[in-house]
Amino acid sequence: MSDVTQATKTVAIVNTQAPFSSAAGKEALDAALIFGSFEQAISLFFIGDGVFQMIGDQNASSIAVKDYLKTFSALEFYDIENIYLCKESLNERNLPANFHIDNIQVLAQNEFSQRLHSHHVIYRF
Amino acid sequence: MSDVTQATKTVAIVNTQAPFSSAAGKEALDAALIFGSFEQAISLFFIGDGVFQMIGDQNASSIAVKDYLKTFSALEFYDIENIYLCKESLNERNLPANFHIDNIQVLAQNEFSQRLHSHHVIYRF
Amino acid sequence: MAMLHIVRDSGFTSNALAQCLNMSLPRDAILLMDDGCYNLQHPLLLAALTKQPDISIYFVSLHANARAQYSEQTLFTAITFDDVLKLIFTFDNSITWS
Amino acid sequence: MAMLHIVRDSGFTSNALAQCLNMSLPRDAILLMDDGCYNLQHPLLLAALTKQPDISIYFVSLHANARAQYSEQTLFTAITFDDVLKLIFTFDNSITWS
Amino acid sequence: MQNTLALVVTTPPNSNLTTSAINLVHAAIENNVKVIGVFFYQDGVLNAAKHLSIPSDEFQTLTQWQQLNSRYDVPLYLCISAAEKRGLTDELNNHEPSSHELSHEPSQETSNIDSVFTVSGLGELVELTSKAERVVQL
Amino acid sequence: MQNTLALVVTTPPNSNLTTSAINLVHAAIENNVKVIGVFFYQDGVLNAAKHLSIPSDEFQTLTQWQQLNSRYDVPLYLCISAAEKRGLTDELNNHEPSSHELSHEPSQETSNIDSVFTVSGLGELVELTSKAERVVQL
Repeated sequence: MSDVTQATKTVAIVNTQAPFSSAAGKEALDAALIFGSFEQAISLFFIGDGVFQMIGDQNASSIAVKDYLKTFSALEFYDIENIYLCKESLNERNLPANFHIDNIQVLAQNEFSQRLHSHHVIYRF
Repeated sequence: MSDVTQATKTVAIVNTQAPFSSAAGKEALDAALIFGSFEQAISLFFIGDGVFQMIGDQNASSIAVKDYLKTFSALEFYDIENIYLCKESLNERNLPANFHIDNIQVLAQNEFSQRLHSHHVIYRF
Repeated sequence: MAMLHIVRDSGFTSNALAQCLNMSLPRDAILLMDDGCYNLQHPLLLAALTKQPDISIYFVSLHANARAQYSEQTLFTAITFDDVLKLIFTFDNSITWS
Repeated sequence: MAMLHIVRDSGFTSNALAQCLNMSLPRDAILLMDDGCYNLQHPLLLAALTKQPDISIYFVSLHANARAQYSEQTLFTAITFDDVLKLIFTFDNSITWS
Repeated sequence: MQNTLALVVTTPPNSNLTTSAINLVHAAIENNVKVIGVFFYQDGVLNAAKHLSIPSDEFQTLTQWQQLNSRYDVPLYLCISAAEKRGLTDELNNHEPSSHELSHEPSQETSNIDSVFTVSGLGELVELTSKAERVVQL
Repeated sequence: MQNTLALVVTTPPNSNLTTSAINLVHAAIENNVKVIGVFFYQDGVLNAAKHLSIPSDEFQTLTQWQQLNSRYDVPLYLCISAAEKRGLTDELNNHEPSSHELSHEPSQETSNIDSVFTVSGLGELVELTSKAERVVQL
């Protein structure tokens, strides 16, 4: 079944956790940026409580968390443009589509899943 | 509101996690036994996935886990006799009332909660 | 005895909120702290307002604001850490759900 | 591509199982490992048998037996670690839900 | 009479949940509530790791615990059995360092536990539980 | 051609989830699958803690990793940035130990990371991801 060559290998990083109480979100972003700096094809996915990482008007410094959310703006610098967010997860949490970075693609669950399936390696955080 | 005297202080240890993947169950039992050895009034509660700690026919050693479940039999030695298990949690998981120690009292949710409320200090694991 | 339920987890990811609501009795209070503030919009908590009208619900406003979480419910009370401390001594006992 | 979903958590405590089922497509397979074996009796997984009849469901029998978890479902396949390894190379990619 | 409080911390130092625990201790001090002790259990024991390296622009959990202890006399009790299972020990070398070593090498280590923490057993939890007017687990 | 596999371990050593990861590596070796590397990230870095003290009748996670490395040449890569945030470091003393100290005190430590782990960065994860035919996160 393996017709994958190294050149075409694509990597997905799936975020499922809220940003502040665990290191998961920051460590996922650290990994994404390294893949980007090595010019690997990398996509970011946000589902479940992971969508809380992307909503606007958060104030990390008010609770003494270093604002790693600001670092998401570096994704653009590494040409990481595939950033997908699950529409159902947003709706379930009654969140508006107000994000702190641009270029987020809000996809319905089925399309979100299809995109995820197209990647060769998937890391979930 | 505080009419609690030291002599009458009762402690509840609430178990909400399954036994093998985290240290929570073992560390809860360690704590319970120490309270028992100091002759403190202590009760054990099992709710949610915590009920998995009490079901019979488990085989910890087959997955290289030290069988701390056997240590539950030491509760009797310390006269810890208040061991409560939530009936709804059992039913939800389709589990029979088959336990690896005796003296477990299976209580309906409301009565389980009433008993829990009667303790002065509550630790949840 | 009246119990203070401290909820520190999102009910969308874990069953901490559901378990807390199952265990709460009429004179109890629920305190949303940390990621517990994500529950301000959780259907189970909103349903509790009608099912258990006697229960008091508080949230740490600092934690909710940091997460851009708000509530239109006037029945939810925004509080500070000083108030948390008062609650701890007002209620007979507490349990932490996380 | 066909995906192997490795579920390592109880769906009674976390939303890992629900999220896995939301993300699974017809040619995928679900592998219950570790505490994931508690899902053998989970209503969401049982419902998936009728909703997504094309999906294959496996469980590590060593892990299920250690937890005294069994299933009457003949559609769930008990496997060993050697089989897990085969699944990893049979499917195009994998995701771990825990 | 002054109210008394004991705290049980079970969250690791790199979590904002631990920041909340520290904030609660500060609130107690400001409100004239006596914190008779903080007991570190489960993953909370990692708070006592001496060599934790948090970038300087992030929240310094260990420094906060040190200040609560030195400035406000808040006792910090570490459950050693839970700590040892997580890589912390106060017996790195099973021999007494000689005076020679001590004079030559002040950083000769016998412990990777920060000295602000009192190495304890679960008996201390029993003690705190029985003495404090209120106990909170964070 | 031999199949190749890389593993990413994110669970701590005192969890049975880590035992499963070790079992999968053994199954790979027995089935002639080459494990080109295990990368330790998130709480998985705690597996590299040198001073972890697990009672002798419990599963010795560290011994298992050591054997996989020494007997079967499975490379073990530790993400140092994740490790440092959890109290692990390979620079306990910021000076070179003198030959005097070395001769006198063999247990003089400069690292609390077990030597079987290769101190690495996230670049190693990129490398493993690109090289292995399959990658599994456990």
